[in-house]
Amino acid sequence: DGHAKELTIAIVNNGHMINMQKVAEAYTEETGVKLNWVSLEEGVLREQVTSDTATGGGQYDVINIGMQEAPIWGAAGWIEALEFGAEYDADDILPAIRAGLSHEGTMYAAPFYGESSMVMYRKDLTDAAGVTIADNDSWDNVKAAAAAMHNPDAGVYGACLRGKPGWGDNMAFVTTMVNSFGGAWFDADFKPTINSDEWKAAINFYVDLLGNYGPPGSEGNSFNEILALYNEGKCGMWIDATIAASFLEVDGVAYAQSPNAGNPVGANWLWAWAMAVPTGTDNTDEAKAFIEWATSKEYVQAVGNHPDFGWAKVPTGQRSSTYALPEFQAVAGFAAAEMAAIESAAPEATDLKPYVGVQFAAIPEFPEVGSAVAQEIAAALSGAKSVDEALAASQAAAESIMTEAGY
Amino acid sequence: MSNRTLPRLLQSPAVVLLLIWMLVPLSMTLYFSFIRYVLNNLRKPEWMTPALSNWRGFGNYEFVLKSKDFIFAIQNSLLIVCSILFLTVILGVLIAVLINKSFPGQGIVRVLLISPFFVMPAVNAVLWINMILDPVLGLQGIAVGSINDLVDGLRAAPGVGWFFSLWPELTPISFRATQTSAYAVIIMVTWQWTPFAILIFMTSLQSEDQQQKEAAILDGASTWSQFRFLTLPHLGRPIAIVVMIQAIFHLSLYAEIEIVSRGNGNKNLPYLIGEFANNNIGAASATGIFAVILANIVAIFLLRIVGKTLME
Amino acid sequence: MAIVAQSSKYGQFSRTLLAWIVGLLFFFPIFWLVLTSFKTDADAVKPEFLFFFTPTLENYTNMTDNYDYWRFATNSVITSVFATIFALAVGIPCAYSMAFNPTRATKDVLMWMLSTKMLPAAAVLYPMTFLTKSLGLFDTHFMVILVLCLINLPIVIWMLFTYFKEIPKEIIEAGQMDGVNTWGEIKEILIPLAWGGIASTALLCFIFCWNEAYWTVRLTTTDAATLSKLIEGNRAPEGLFFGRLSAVSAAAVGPIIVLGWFCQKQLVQGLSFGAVK
Amino acid sequence: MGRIVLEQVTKSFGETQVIPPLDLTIEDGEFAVFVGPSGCGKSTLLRLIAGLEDTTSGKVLIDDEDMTSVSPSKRGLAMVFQSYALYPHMTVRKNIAFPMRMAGMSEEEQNKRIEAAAASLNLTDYLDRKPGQLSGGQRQRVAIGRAIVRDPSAFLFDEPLSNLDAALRVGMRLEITEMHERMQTTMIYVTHDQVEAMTMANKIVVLQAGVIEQVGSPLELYHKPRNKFVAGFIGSPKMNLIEGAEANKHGAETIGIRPEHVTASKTSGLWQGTVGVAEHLGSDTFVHVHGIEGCDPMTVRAAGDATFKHGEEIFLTPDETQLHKFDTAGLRIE
Amino acid sequence: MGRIVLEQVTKSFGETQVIPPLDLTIEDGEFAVFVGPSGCGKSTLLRLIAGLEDTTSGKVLIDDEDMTSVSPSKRGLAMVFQSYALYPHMTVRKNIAFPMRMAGMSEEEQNKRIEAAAASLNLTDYLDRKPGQLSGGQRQRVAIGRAIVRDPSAFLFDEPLSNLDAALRVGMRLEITEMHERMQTTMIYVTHDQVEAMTMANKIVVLQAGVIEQVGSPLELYHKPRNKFVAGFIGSPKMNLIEGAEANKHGAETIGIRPEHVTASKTSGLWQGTVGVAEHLGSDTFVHVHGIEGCDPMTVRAAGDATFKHGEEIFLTPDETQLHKFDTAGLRIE
Ligand SMILES: Nc1ncnc2c1ncn2[C@@H]1O[C@H](COP(=O)(O)OP(=O)(O)OP(=O)(O)O)[C@@H](O)[C@H]1O
Ligand SMILES: Nc1ncnc2c1ncn2[C@@H]1O[C@H](COP(=O)(O)OP(=O)(O)OP(=O)(O)O)[C@@H](O)[C@H]1O
Ligand SMILES: [Mg+2]
Ligand SMILES: [Mg+2]
Repeated sequence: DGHAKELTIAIVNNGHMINMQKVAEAYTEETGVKLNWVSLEEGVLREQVTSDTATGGGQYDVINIGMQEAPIWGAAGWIEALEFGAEYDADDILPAIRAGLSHEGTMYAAPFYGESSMVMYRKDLTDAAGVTIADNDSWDNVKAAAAAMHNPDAGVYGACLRGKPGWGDNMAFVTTMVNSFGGAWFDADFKPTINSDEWKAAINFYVDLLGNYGPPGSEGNSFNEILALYNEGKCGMWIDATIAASFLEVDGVAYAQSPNAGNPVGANWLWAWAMAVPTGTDNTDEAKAFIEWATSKEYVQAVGNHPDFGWAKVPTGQRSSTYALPEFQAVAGFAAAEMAAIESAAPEATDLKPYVGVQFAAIPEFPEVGSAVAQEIAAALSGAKSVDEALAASQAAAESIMTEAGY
Repeated sequence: MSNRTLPRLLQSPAVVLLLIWMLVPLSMTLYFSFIRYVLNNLRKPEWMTPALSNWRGFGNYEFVLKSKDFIFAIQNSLLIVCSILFLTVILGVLIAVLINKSFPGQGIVRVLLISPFFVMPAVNAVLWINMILDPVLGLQGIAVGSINDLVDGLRAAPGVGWFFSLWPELTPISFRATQTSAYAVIIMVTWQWTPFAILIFMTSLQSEDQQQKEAAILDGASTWSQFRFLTLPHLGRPIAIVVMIQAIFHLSLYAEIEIVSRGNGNKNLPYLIGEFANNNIGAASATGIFAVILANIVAIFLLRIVGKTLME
Repeated sequence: MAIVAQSSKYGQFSRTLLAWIVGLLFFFPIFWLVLTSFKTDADAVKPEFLFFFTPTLENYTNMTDNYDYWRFATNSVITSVFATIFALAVGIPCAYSMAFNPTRATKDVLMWMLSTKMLPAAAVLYPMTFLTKSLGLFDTHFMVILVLCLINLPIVIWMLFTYFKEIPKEIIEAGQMDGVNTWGEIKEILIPLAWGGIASTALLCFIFCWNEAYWTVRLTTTDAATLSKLIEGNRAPEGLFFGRLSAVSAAAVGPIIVLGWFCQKQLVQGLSFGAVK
Repeated sequence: MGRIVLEQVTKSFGETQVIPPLDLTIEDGEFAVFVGPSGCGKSTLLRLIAGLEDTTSGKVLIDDEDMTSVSPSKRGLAMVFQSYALYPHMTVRKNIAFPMRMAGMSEEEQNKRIEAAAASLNLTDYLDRKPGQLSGGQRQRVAIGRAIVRDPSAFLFDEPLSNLDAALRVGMRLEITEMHERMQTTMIYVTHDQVEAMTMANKIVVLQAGVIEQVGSPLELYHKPRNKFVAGFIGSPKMNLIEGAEANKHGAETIGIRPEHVTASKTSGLWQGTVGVAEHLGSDTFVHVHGIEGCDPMTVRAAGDATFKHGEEIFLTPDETQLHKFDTAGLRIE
Repeated sequence: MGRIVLEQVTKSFGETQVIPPLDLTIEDGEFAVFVGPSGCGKSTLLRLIAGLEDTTSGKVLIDDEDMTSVSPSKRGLAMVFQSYALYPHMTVRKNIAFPMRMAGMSEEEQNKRIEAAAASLNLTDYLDRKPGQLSGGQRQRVAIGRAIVRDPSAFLFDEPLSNLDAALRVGMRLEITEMHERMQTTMIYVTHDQVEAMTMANKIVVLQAGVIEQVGSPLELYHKPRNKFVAGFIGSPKMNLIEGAEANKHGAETIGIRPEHVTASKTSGLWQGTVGVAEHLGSDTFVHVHGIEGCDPMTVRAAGDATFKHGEEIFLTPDETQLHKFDTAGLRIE
């Protein structure tokens, strides 16, 4: 009948997406569209999707991309603008998320799930140590709390934070921290400002905090590793993606909005894994139809009602309607904190930072700059370099990359 | 002449295939290395399609040469390749000699020893860095933790407690740190490739001339002298082959470097190319050309050492 | 022999012991991997469950539920088998030609072939992607087979060459005197004679194909994706992951390790690369 | 049929010319033996005839047909290699059948010939063994079997017996000789064994550095060596060559006398010397005599029970009729 | 010094006894040659003496000292292997120096001995080559050089010349003989070559299946073989053994006569037969005669210029004084 019977979908290998494979069996049944899933580790996915898209596409009909790519790729014409019918209720999508996935007001990728960051700490340990962590607490307070909980002999480390090099790994956290210290990646002329005093203060603080009160080998830890540590009861606090909350299995977890040194940009990041349609595909309509389904309210219902999953496993951070669902609220103690965190994030370009994005800059050169700096920060964390040296090297590398890119 | 034409022509399919396989992508790489070519650029969209109008001369090469990790990548690449070669050859020789003479269970030990060679590089890296070397959750962390606990317990013990209180607390080593990530890669690749060396040395040892050994015994040579003066020289050629093959494979390590530390403290040219290839294909291509040059230097160097013996 | 008899019982015992220790040490990581694959993710990192735990197949069922393991495995088998066959089909005539009808350039050609293996794959990723896409070969078995065949061809040719060199030239010449043509020489004499060497070459080539992870990941999406790609997708899954990861890894390397064990003797010869002389 | 003619054949390996221009005719049915020092080009010559090496220049004619650039498989010759070059993966039967199979002969005919060959070579019991399970002599016979089933126009043998032990050699030597008598096919045989050359050949070709020094029947070469090289090369122990005054007496630069043509005595004789080493073989005694002018030591054959002792005086008398004379160029003077 | 005594030595490999109890004494300074068919235990015996194999029972005495369980390196013997067993990666100089280096001898002394050995073995020009660049004969000499620098109490040679070509063998044979005369060190030499055994030995030990068949000087063995086995084994071509009526005439089960002790004539003689193959070596002619009762063919040595033709009648007369008689057990009857 001339309609595509197959869609190839590239997804990141995260729980929600893996679950989608099962949930979507119903979609296949309903529409007759067969779905081929390619699930890949984040870095590999990015590389694959980039090379596919940049070389004219055609391999994938639907791709998972993040907030960093969506606006740029939309601008470059690599992915299709997404406009869905009224039933889709685009206004239900959290505004910050929607803004982050748009270029000049047009949405290019639909959020599958979104996240911000927050503090997840062990109330039992803070209580025992006689400290508290408040919403948007000061960094000094956070450090004091970490110090109080830190007890390596008992296998408990005060603070678990990302340290593994990567613009989406340690730099995601470090950038929010720099933001809260008043720093930014670039100035209004897109000149890197990594050697600024704000950066220095933030990185010194980060190295000090994680170096003294973090687990050994922090320079290798990112979301997964810390999640494992946390669930082993080895972490006093963890500042990371809000999505982590749904995986936590230890008792006594409490949530707080991210610490802030008093900067208006805020200390929360904003991220969404979204779905987009590359312009190279031959099955644009079917792909869009699939995305419309997968990012819809019904999808949330489908997961919640699915016998294998249930309400604890619905994707969050994309729509305000999800948070309004009583079934969801019943199982998600973190819902309020998560929503607050997402809403307080501000991805738009402002005077303080000329680029779109909180913990990244939505420009094509950012991954390269971000990776280079990430390695330097990791080196500083391992003590291979002083913070000043690391930042100087970062600045030099960033300048060279930006100049090379024509800025 | 006449009779030899057809037999000689038989090598042409392979030669032609490899020529195409090498030349076509390589010439494209060469072309890209001389133009501005990026995957995405908001300010200069014209750079996004490879075209002669973006000709840049040696600009990409200059950029790569000046970039912060280029020299480091070359040095580090040589460091890890040489360390792995050194370790695999030493371990390979020792273990091959150890298991050469028959002993109960020789077959099983041999099977155990060669198994690592079949493991995929990515699995190897993931296995080692996460499950074995991780300072907290891996075996290293668990072992260090248990020893510390044990020593702790003993400190309190009456009588011998003072002795254990002299013991320092062990701290686990992070193998993903800038200073150590190269060692992690060296360890895991050595683990994987030592079996290869063992296998080659073992076959070679079996062909060792028994009469030479007997002659040496009559000449009064000790076991060590026999090893030093007969076995080691006998292994010269297999060592050359091990060095050569491994150099070929290890110059292009990728998965291990990626998985261990994402290039932090540990890089080689292929990895650097991968980093550039995120966006800047021109620079990646220029690095590629450098890598080809380096590979050929190493190849010529290796051939000087081992080429002669290989053709006999 | 006298020399053995003179080495003491004690020496023999300690040598045996040492050999076993070394063997077990080398095998331990693999044992650990397999052991962990039978633990739940949570148990996998708990010191108290190092060796004693309740084994579970959960990780394996999870894997087969969420990923089409058998498709990946089938693709691995298909691509590795055919790549090996093609490599031999091209390599045998080439090695024959070099071994028995050498020219002055033979040595250089052989070394040039080996040097193509040193070309970093990353350097030609984009050219290769362009080419395969424009030829419409992306994510096809054919392309994967072709690439696997080509990257292993130099090693295959070299190994075969060292084998063929060991065959006395006179036997080939006797064949010529007996009236065989070139094809007959290869088919009737060379292949049966060098069968052991060809088999071990094939085996090694197969292993390298099976374990190849750069091109098989980057030139495929679904249709031709091999186990390497399954590993790539799972090497850092979200969450606590040692158990799951181990299961996927064990499932990917298991077949080849078992194959390796069975063909151990054969492989030993193959790996010698003519080093035995 | 099997007349082989080499016309101005040369062969160079790279820069070095191993065979300078050479002419040679081997008649149909002849048993020609090539002898010469190691490295003189015997094998090369054989391989040129077989076509396993290409000539650098010149022509190879077989039965008057120019075969110079015909491939070995088309020349209709059979070769038996020093190392036998049996196909180790085939049984004896298959080894022998191989050339017939390649020629597309019918199964029936193949079997008939195999049986015949096996019978004549005493191989019937071994037809289903592989070469690895045979003794050297049996392998040798298989190699010959493989050659004879084809009815080649000529056989080429490259030192076929040199790998065998003494007893077997004698047996095989006789067998090959008998085979030649029976089949009357041209045979070219390379050896460095005196006895083989003398006993088997119709025609011996003596080579040195690629050059033919002499061609002739064994006894011709023994009795009338064309030059000093041939004189020294044919016969064992070597001919004694005497220079100086003694030679000049006979109007020659050098004279030669074979050990078996000198009579030794303790009492009187033409030449006088002292006994060096005396090698007692039982059947004969070879006495190495020192102190004879122009030839030191001179080797002499005495009876097995001769009792010459080291250091004794000894008198030697040559058989004048068996004296060989050579001029300054080393050529024979009649 | 170097008197070697084997007392009731036996050797078994697993179940099979290769050497049944065996006694043997080799006096100091003797040149003893072991001969026997392949597989009879010659090498094993040599290796037992060297200590490379352990005896299963019995004693090995060297200079009256019990060395049975002393390690090979302490026995003070030097061995030259058939394959030379040179160290391929060392130069000739280093090869020769190796045993001295192992003994911790001073550099100076080493060099002195190397120079001396090289001079006496004509190796001075090759000291800096590696074995791979030497000819067979040169390698052989290096192996000997490596042995002599140690001043061993005895030399053991295991078929050292069997890899060499005929001309070289003759030369090396003489060199080793001369070396023995000069050094007067005990030498034990294994060979399967008749000529070597006869010409080099003071004492030949004939072995069969691990049993000593006879020990004696070469001529003793030639003239008075203790049994049929030795009679057939010593001498080339083999002794003709005649059974039946002719033997009974002489009061023996078997009589033996060597080819060189039979006179052939065209006209008259004791025995009559027909000529089979006549092998013309120039110096001699070996005639194979058929039709003699009790011995077919009988081999006879005639003069080099003898003209016996295939199928002719021939008359043979044995030299009665050289007749050997053997009883039913195959033992010699005096
Ligand atoms: N393929 C080759 N390349 C270069 N030189 C060669 C080659 N084959 C033979 N020669 C040289 O040609 C000469 C003749 O060699 P050939 O093998 O014919 O000698 P030969 O008379 O058979 O000696 P031998 O009795 O030792 O077998 C030798 O000097 C040899 O080194
Ligand atoms: N290591 C061994 N294990 C078992 N049997 C052996 C071993 N070495 C030798 N033999 C057997 O012992 C017997 C004597 O062997 P040896 O090597 O001494 O013979 P040889 O007289 O030297 O023969 P050749 O003249 O062939 O060298 C042979 O039957 C041989 O098979
Ligand atoms: Mg030859
Ligand atoms: Mg022997």
